[in-house]
Amino acid sequence: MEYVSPEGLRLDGRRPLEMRQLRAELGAVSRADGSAVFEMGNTKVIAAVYGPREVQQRSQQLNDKALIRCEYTMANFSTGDRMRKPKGDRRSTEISLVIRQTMEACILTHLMPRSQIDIFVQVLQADGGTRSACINAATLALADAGIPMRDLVTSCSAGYLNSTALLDLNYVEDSAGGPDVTVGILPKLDKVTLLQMDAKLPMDIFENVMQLATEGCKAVANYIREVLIENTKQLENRRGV
Amino acid sequence: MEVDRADGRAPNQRRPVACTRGILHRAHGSASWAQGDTKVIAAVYGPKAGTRKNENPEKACIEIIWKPKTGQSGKPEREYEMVMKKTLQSICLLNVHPNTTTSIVIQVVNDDGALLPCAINAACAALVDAGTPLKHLAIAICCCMSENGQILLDPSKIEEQKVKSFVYLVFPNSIASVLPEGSLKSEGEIMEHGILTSVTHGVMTVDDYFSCLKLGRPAAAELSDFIRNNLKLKPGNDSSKAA
Amino acid sequence: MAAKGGAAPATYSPSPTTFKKKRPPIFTDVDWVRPDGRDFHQCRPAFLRTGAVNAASGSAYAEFGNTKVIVSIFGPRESKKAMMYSDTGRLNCNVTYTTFATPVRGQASSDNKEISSQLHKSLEGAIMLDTFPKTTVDVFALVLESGGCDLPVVISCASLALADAGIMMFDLVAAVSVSCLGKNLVIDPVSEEENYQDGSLMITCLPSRNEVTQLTITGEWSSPKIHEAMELCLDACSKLGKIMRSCLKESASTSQE
Amino acid sequence: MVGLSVGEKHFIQGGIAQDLRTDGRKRLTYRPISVETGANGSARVKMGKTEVIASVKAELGRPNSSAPDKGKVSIYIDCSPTAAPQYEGRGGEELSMELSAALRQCLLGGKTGAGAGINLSSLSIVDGKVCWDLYIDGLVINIDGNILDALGAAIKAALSNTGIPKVNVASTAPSDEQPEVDVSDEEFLQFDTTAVPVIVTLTKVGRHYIVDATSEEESEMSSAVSVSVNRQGLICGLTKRGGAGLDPSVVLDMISVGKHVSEQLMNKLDSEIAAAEATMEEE
Amino acid sequence: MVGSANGATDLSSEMEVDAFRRLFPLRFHERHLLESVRPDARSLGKARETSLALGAVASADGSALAKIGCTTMLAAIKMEVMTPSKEAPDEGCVAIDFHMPPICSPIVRPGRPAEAAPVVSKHSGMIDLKELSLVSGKAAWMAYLDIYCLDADGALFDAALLAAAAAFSHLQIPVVSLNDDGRIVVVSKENGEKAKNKPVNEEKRKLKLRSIPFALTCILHKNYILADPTAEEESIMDTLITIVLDTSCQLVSLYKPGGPALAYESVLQDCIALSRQRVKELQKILNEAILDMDVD
Repeated sequence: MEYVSPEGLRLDGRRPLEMRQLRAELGAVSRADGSAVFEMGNTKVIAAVYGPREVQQRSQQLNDKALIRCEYTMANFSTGDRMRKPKGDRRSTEISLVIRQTMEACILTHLMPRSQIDIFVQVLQADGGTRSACINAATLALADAGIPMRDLVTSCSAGYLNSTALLDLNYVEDSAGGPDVTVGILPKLDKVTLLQMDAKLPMDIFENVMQLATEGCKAVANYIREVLIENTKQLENRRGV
Repeated sequence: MEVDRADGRAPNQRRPVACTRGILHRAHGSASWAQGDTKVIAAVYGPKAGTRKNENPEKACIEIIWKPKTGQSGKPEREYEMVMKKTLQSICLLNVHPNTTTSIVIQVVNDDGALLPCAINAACAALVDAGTPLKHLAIAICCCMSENGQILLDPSKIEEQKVKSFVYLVFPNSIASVLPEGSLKSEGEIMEHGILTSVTHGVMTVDDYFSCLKLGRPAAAELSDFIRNNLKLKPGNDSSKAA
Repeated sequence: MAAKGGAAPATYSPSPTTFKKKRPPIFTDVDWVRPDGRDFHQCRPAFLRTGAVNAASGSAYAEFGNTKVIVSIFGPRESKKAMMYSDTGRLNCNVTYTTFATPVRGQASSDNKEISSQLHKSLEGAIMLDTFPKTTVDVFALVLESGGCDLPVVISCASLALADAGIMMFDLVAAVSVSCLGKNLVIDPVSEEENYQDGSLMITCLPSRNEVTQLTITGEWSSPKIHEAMELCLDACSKLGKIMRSCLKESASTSQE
Repeated sequence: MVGLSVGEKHFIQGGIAQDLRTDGRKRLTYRPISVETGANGSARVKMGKTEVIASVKAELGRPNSSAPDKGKVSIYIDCSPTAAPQYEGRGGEELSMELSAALRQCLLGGKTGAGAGINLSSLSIVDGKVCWDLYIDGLVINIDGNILDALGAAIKAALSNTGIPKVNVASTAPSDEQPEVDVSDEEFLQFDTTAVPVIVTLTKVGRHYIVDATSEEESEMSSAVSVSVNRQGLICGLTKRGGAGLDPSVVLDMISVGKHVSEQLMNKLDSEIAAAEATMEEE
Repeated sequence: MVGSANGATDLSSEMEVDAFRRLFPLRFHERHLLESVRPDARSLGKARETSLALGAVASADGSALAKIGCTTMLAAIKMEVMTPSKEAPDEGCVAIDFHMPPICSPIVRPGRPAEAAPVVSKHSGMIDLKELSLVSGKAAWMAYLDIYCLDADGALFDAALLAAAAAFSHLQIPVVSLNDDGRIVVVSKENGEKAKNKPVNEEKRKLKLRSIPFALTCILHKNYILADPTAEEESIMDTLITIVLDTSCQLVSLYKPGGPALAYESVLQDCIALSRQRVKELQKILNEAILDMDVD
């Protein structure tokens, strides 16, 4: 199948190095301590953060740092075909773990010992790159909740199809079976916290693809920063500062 | 008459037995036990703190996890687990470690008849390897009644399917004691003549059952000697063989 | 059923239930006769007995026509370990069906949770939960045979079993349902009637306090019809309440002797 | 779920008794409702802070042998853990099940389908062979009371936004075989939602009952009755929550009040749905 | 309450007996055993009162309710049609399930399978599977036997086996015919005239039971043998032995899963003798129940 046309256009009309439309909104869930909606094209996720709060299960309590928990769920209607999977299937568990580990790396957990922070991520529409979208939404929600972090974590994916490196794969491109590199970075510190790939790729091409994904992460970081600054300004206005 | 078993054994002849202890590093005790082509690995973990609900916390609890060779465990496996649990519970000194659980994992490597007796023997060896305090050992053996009324010892899978009925018997092993002769007898019976566990399949006459007992007892005594010798060896040594 | 034919154990029931394609026309007529020959507003004879299960703290057996139910009560006893502290007692309800309860084997086992939660909702209003703080009362019901009106029978039987177990209650709980078939309201419907009903109304009430603890309606109803059906049910509930009361008195007097 | 002090409890109860609730509403006033319709067969409804999404998907299936001339409808509700941490893992299952059951009861009518909001016969394609299976999925994103009414409204909006593809049946198929069907990509039949009822939940606090209760108000309830009412003013289903018993006359009174309120809600919803669809078309 | 030797004087008032029973259950029972009597006034070798009711469930093809003391078992059979396997084209099948629903005992809670369950659902060869054949190679009966324990008070296997055997003797196989689609349908009275297809099993409405097995569970404790134990006795003295004999006194099963007491040959002989006696009793009870049913 042809994923990049001779004119250099992708199936959804993007250029290979073009990202999908980003949209983010803070405070989507009123009861949560922090929440955010994050959209990357047709992929749409909600993240809600509860905490820091008392540890619910005593046996899990950590005395030197906060306990971070994460749950990833997909709505039944999020995919093209209606699915009815039991909660907590392997894929969800794996992604929950990835998000948890990524967020744990940037939260200053040692400042909140003996407490618990829950991150719930709900996928409303899935069109490729849910992992990245979830991480971006979780970052925003954590920032909204005012949880101390080393830096924002942002994530983006890139792939390699038809001998072309493609930024931010959608569902059709993702299911083409080619390599899919998901990268998560701490943009200010310029450090990689997440790197996932489950296919073979020559070393030099991999470097290119990863470079592309990292650029994508930086773009997301810029957008997220804008959203946060905008939100802060609004809060200031409301307070009349 | 003797040669009508497929593998040329005499009716009262067991298959060769092999036992190796300490084959797993992470387990507290482990053993593999083979009788002919039937082979089972047993691993002992514990005692671990706490018992499950509905178990007596004043005693140690024993838990059997039976892993079949392929597939998921079903009804027969659960039945094996039950029988093994009750059998091993009665040879362990449960009062030594109250409110603990010892897990015994049985992995079937190959089933060629007499599977449950093989697993019980393996578990016994693994318990010794783990140093679990025991009253005595349990020696399990299988006898079956062939169509022509002959009693065969330690049947293979094919024989098990052909015969009309079979019996699994578990005896306590003979105790080498410093106590004076006779003090271990109760009611005038010799201890190793008592049955610890008996499970039968298929219809037989009462007399047949007692003939099975008669045949099984000396075989169990032989096995008992084999285990005793094997336990004297250092664990991890190469398997010794007994015919 | 036949559509399911796959590699799975391919057994099927030879009973002719699948062949009744059209609903029998008699139900829409004004003067049809109910399958068991009852009047529209006549309940099935009820047989109730307490103390059916020795191992339980309280139990009851109920038989309404072909609907046969056993309920056992255990407790008040220790709550499950995972439960948080609670200064009122907990009620735990569980309803199961036997595999042979329905005409087709194992058909009714799917919606146990729903029926269990209905049972819970109907009973919780009648029980003085603060008389057994920190503990749980388990209400386990087994439907031996399903012959229509399973839930109301389970509820009535459960309240009798609770009384037998000596759990403090404001009142017994009696439950009755009516089916709407065409223009007719029939009380205490059998399975066959339930399968062809246009609507149903179930009331569980505390007969001597004249209080409704649970009410469910399905199908399309006008207000006057709801009124009529409720009257019918409440009347039947108070009668059922009397039967339950006399059953309890009887068992109390025999145990004294 | 909601921790309130004694003072706050009194404030809520007192407000309700004086027909002036904490957010300034009267007893029988709804919070602002907003309806947003999305792509084919989906809608988002906000009632105050309560936010739910409903989606309708149609698949081809085989009708049940007991009702060969009818399609099938199933309703599943999920409570997202984003709404409250206790719905994490399997924690939301109980509430999800209860909501699903209540909605089925309120929307799908009796056993024969009388009073159903969705005409099951219209979902049939070939009697006994092919029909539409309608899957209605609801997702609760944010909870601030009165989820059932919001879900009912969202489902109504999603249904009115659902197009079911036109199906051509190959007429030559022999009677005992599964007929070949051709699902059209272009022609859609709009779903008729005039019969879909609305759900009104009356929550009893003290001696009075209120509509559209918030979480705080729900924590003070003794019992709640949800009535589903269609355009003709007929009751299509009723469920009760909460343990406390009610006098039969009170129940009847609540039903009549529910019927009265439902008219306003129905009109409000219809205009909101129309407005939402209009904005969709503009885009 | 301290000494056990002078227990008789301690146990003068009723409250104290109850307390003693709860605090020192083993001593309480051993005191009884010394006098060769059990707390429920039975002698050691005597079984509890046993009753049978056939046809307890109308929705099943065959059913029976068995009671041994307080232990209650309900067994019911539903017949369904299956295509027999290639290896045995003219044999039916029997599927046995044993259920411990939560109502039967305080230990069983919903969601966890009762430990005792798998042991009970063992197959006994009393039915000739060939009798369950309908059309060779095409259709055969699958008999689903479900046994529910309604009240668990010891000797569960004995009661379950009795209920199962009684359910099979109550079983009425429906008359069926082969319809045009190759499916088996019930010949009912209403559509009897239009059923042009001849019934395939008019003569085979009842199963011939070859020889019916009966079980007796005994407790071995020290040198005592207690027949038909209650749940209380089972929980205190935990060496159980279950012997199943059929009507011709063949041994169907001898099941002893471990336990601190060892079974010597003499003990086995004694148990078998008790079982022989019990088989006669149970056979009589079963025959009476069948006769009662025939009269009705």
